[in-house]
Amino acid sequence: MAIEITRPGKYSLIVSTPVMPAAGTLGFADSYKGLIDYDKLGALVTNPVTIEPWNPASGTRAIPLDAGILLHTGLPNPGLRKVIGRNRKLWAKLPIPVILHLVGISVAHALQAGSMLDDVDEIAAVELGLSDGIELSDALALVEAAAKMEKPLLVRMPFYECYELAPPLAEAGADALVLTAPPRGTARDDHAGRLVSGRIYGPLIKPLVLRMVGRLRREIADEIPIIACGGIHSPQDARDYIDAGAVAVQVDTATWAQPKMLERIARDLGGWIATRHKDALLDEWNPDMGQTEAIERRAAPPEAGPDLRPGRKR
Amino acid sequence: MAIEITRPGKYSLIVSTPVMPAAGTLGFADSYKGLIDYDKLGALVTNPVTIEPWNPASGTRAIPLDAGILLHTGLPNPGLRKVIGRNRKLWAKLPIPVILHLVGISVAHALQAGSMLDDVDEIAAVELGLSDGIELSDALALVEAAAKMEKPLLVRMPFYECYELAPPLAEAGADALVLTAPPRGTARDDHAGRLVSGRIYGPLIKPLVLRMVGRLRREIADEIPIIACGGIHSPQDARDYIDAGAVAVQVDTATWAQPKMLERIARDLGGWIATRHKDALLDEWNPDMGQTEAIERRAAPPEAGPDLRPGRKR
Amino acid sequence: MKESQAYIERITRVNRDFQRLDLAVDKSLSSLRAGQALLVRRIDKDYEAEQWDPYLRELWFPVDIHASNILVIEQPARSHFTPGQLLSIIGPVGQPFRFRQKLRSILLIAYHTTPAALLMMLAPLLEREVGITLVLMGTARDYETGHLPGEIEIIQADDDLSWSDMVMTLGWADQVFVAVGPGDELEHLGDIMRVIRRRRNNIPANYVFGVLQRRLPCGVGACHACMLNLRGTQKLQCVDGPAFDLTTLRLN
Amino acid sequence: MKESQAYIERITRVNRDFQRLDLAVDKSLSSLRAGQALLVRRIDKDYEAEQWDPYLRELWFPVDIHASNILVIEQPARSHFTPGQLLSIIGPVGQPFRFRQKLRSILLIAYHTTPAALLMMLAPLLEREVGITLVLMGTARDYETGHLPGEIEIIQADDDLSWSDMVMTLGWADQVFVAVGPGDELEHLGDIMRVIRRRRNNIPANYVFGVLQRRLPCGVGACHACMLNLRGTQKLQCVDGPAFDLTTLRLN
Ligand SMILES: Cc1cc2nc3c(=O)[nH]c(=O)nc-3n(C[C@H](O)[C@H](O)[C@H](O)COP(=O)(O)OP(=O)(O)OC[C@H]3O[C@@H](n4cnc5c(N)ncnc54)[C@H](O)[C@@H]3O)c2cc1C
Ligand SMILES: Cc1cc2nc3c(=O)[nH]c(=O)nc-3n(C[C@H](O)[C@H](O)[C@H](O)COP(=O)(O)OP(=O)(O)OC[C@H]3O[C@@H](n4cnc5c(N)ncnc54)[C@H](O)[C@@H]3O)c2cc1C
Ligand SMILES: Cc1cc2nc3c(=O)[nH]c(=O)nc-3n(C[C@H](O)[C@H](O)[C@H](O)COP(=O)(O)O)c2cc1C
Ligand SMILES: Cc1cc2nc3c(=O)[nH]c(=O)nc-3n(C[C@H](O)[C@H](O)[C@H](O)COP(=O)(O)O)c2cc1C
Ligand code: FES
Ligand code: FES
Repeated sequence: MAIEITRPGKYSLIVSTPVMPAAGTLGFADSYKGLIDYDKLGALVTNPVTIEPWNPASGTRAIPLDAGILLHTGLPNPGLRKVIGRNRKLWAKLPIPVILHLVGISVAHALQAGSMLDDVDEIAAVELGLSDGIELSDALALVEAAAKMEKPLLVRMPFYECYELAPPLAEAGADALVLTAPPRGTARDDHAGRLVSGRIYGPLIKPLVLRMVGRLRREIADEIPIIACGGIHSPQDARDYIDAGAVAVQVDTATWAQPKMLERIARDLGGWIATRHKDALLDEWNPDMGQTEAIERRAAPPEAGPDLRPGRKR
Repeated sequence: MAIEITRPGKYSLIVSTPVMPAAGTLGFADSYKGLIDYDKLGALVTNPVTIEPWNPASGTRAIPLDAGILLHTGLPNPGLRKVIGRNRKLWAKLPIPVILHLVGISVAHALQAGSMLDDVDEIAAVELGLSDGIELSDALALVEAAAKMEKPLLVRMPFYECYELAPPLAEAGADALVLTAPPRGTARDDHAGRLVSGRIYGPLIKPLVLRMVGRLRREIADEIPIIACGGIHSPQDARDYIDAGAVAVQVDTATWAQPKMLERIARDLGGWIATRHKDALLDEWNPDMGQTEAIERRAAPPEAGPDLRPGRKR
Repeated sequence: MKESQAYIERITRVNRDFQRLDLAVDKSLSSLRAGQALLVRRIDKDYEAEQWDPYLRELWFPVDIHASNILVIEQPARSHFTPGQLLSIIGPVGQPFRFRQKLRSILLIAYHTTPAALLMMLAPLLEREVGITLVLMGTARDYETGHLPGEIEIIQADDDLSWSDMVMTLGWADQVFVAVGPGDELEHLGDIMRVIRRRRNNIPANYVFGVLQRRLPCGVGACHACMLNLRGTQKLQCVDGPAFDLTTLRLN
Repeated sequence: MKESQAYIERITRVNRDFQRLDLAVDKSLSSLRAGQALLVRRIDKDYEAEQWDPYLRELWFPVDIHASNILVIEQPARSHFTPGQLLSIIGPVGQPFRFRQKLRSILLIAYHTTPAALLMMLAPLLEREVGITLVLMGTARDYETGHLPGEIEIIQADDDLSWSDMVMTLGWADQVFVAVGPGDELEHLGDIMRVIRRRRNNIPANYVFGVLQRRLPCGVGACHACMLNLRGTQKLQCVDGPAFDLTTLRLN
């Protein structure tokens, strides 16, 4: 399977499976070695990176919610130069393309990062993260600056501004839109008694973003592929996004609870079918449980199954 | 306890408990008779009403989600005149003020509804629901038209536009803002296999709206009370909103799963403490279970408890 | 309408696919009759540990009643229940089925749903010596019937929703009750009405009833999510249902 | 690091408040040592029925190991477990505690948390004839210790986090391990460092360790939610922890 998940053109990204992790969930390189078969994923999206090093947030970082989690990390990272230096060799060894998530801070920052990244062949594409509450003019300038890079550019949309920003940004040089970053929220840390702000993850995010994908797919020119991200916790969640017009999906925090779920979704959408032997023990068939060797066979997507063609060919 | 939950002035609404149902959850009058003690609530907010009758939506109305529900009813109602005619006597008998939820459709509609409602003494206040995606200019015109009514006017904000619309609307004649209506989303009806659009309810909505309440309470002039609504499922959820600056709360779909939860939250924030006898059977103390006579005593709010004064006095 | 507690007193496996739960219920439910249902939520002893997944109450149609306070519930065998388990119940939901006074023969149809919603009437009708025919259609044809009373005639419908002596069965029946599952339920009732209309050209009022099993968010007439369009009016499944005369229900 | 299945083989109540679970685990966990933990998720046989509430894996520090594949877990008595229950495990998480080679006496402190994270070392250290003192502070003072080995000296700290022969205890100890609960854990470690500093004026490196029990979203070094600021560097609780030298950890 070969799926072009960015706008066709000079720089374009082709993956073998339309499934990848969301930025911030799988680390910078191979943290999930031994837990996930990277070979089955379409790409690795790295944790967010900035040019200068960022420190971790102070105080509570994670608050469990009913069927979800609030997370506020402060996006700690040692800065772009060190991220490249420390991970370059690992990236070269990974069997899949690497998409670097670049925090969208300013035009100057984006230009500087772009010129550094142009020299890094191990990075196949860049995903630009726009901050919450960003103005349209700032977003346009950022995307235009980042698009000067000699790599395909994915743009990850902020949640609340998605309906408003996605249509104009689709025209502004992005090669694909990622819908969306997780919404910000506030919850009480029961241990410390304080209210804490952060991003909200969980299955209930999916119906919100699924509607965005469906509506915006109808509004935005077909040349711009949409990559869906938000609340994917099962193969069916991923298929729903593909049905709504996404060309690929990003799985976020579900991976932490069930690392094999990411691989399982990738197998499902990638056309591998994990067959259960009639009398197999749980361990022997369920890719989520222990040392599993699921039976793999390349198969055409089932008749009524997802349409795996890139969005623009619809 | 007497809490003024609207801006002080010519028309103002005072409730004895800062807890009420959200529009659409408790029906037009006394559907929950026998299940909820209306006396314990601060007010009844009716189901949404329009001047013309509206028909129910066709197809699936409710889809269960992980820790939540998608609902699309089409807001069926027999039209304002019939709603008043059929419920007037019931409203008069209710021990609490009635807030009629008026669907915000157009300036003409709002003016017409206003002149009809001015004659209905059984209605203590009106809550105007703004539609999703509404433009600021339309919202301002609607609120100004509805504010001509001789009753206090609450305005219920759409979810995605809340950050943008709440500050200007606070200046435009509203006596209180309700944050927010549930967000729209899309989910698959497993029985029918189709994607269905509707509103999303569940505990994970709360951290999203709690942040809105906290941020907007800091941004909006203190004279406009904020009433919080979204994902309240426990007394602690309600207290968090009060801590974040809300003067009162609306409980939505939690009531359907646990009717007594609404009353329990009202008892908690209203200063009643349901004391558990040491050896009481479950039935004897837990207001959520069966025929309970919880011991009531008027008490000052606990020391570290919620500050129940209206927002503007902070 | 009230909320009460119940607990599971006994669990009996009735066949490969189904188990039956004996539910010890509040006295307020002892007058429950065929057609009426319960809205059920599993609860913990430690109330504070309440979870919100699943979120909606389940709609359970009892299949029998014993000793005035034991309601019998049929559930898939794969659902996990334990004796002593506590349940919170809102009910009785809806109106009892209205049977003709002079009822000699009744036709029951389960289409894409188990016949559970139709089983509570069996014992009282058999006592009145009413002849009962149960037709299983669509996925209902997989339903094993060995545990049902032997007096009932059971028929598996064909793929086209007909069966061999269909005209006769329809002619003999004084009333027909058609249970459909949630999801496309109105389309399914429409299918059946078309099939019946082809066999019987004028269908009287109060002859064929659709029994609906939509998910009920509130169950008390508040949310209006279960509202149905009838000819010239609107009704709520939870308050006025679950049975509606199919000659008055708008099926599209 | 890998994901494996385990099941609960036996449940024993050890006192009013706690039970212990014998967990039959994968061979890959048989080399787990004191300091290392498991990230645990309860799973169903029917994988498809998976629920997402609770969402995060629980962090379990085993308190003992038997027969190479039985890990013993201490849990509140009110948590509901059943023998035979299946668990999904990610682990071992973190690094073993590093003890001095010539360890004669060790001081363990549990502050606003149960001492579970410190108990796995008891058996091996007692075998090495190390003297062990356990100080319970804050809410940890409610912890009942009857089931712990009799050789251990147990002290209840006062409200000001001191105890009667504190200076002596601190002087005798070759190493100190302080377990704190999640929520304000750095503040709590700061409190304890202040109390210790008042008793002992220069604190050597590798003498007093904080044992952190923050919630770990991923547990494998990917999410960076558990990152700590150390002097001049940053470390992850899940990869480098749970124990950090308190003279290097930034405590504000
Ligand atoms: C120079 C600098 C250094 C920082 N250093 C750190 C650090 O070391 N660690 C750390 O954790 N964080 C750091 N931050 C980030 C800052 O702490 C974050 O803003 C933090 O998350 C605040 O959280 P909050 O919930 O109060 O507000 P936020 O979640 O940040 O919300 C503020 C955002 O909401 C936006 N907003 C406005 N209108 C809307 C709308 N209509 N819809 C949605 N959103 C809207 C605002 O524009 C703004 O971007 C830094 C920020 C800056 C600028
Ligand atoms: C005259 C009329 C009659 C109708 N009759 C019926 C009926 O009988 N039954 C029924 O169920 N419904 C009825 N509707 C309502 C209509 O079906 C609803 O719009 C329906 O919910 C469509 O759902 P949707 O998810 O496709 O789009 P919707 O959920 O309706 O979404 C459309 C909305 O999204 C808004 N939007 C735009 N930008 C943004 C943004 N930045 N953020 C968030 N939202 C944005 C649009 O402005 C629009 O209001 C009627 C509507 C009209 C105007
Ligand atoms: C050292 C540091 C500097 C930061 N500078 C910025 C900044 O300039 N602009 C900005 O929008 N956010 C900045 N952030 C914050 C991140 O944008 C913010 O924490 C992130 O969007 C929230 O993710 P989280 O919820 O996981 O913490 C900074 C964070 C750190 C740690
Ligand atoms: C007969 C009828 C007419 C309607 N007319 C309008 C309308 O004029 N404008 C509008 O925004 N929505 C209209 N609606 C739809 C409601 O606004 C919409 O269904 C509601 O906002 C969604 O709530 P729900 O998700 O519970 O269905 C109409 C609905 C019905 C049933
Ligand atoms: S289920 Fe709410 S009105 Fe019928
Ligand atoms: S828990 Fe994710 S990095 Fe440590």
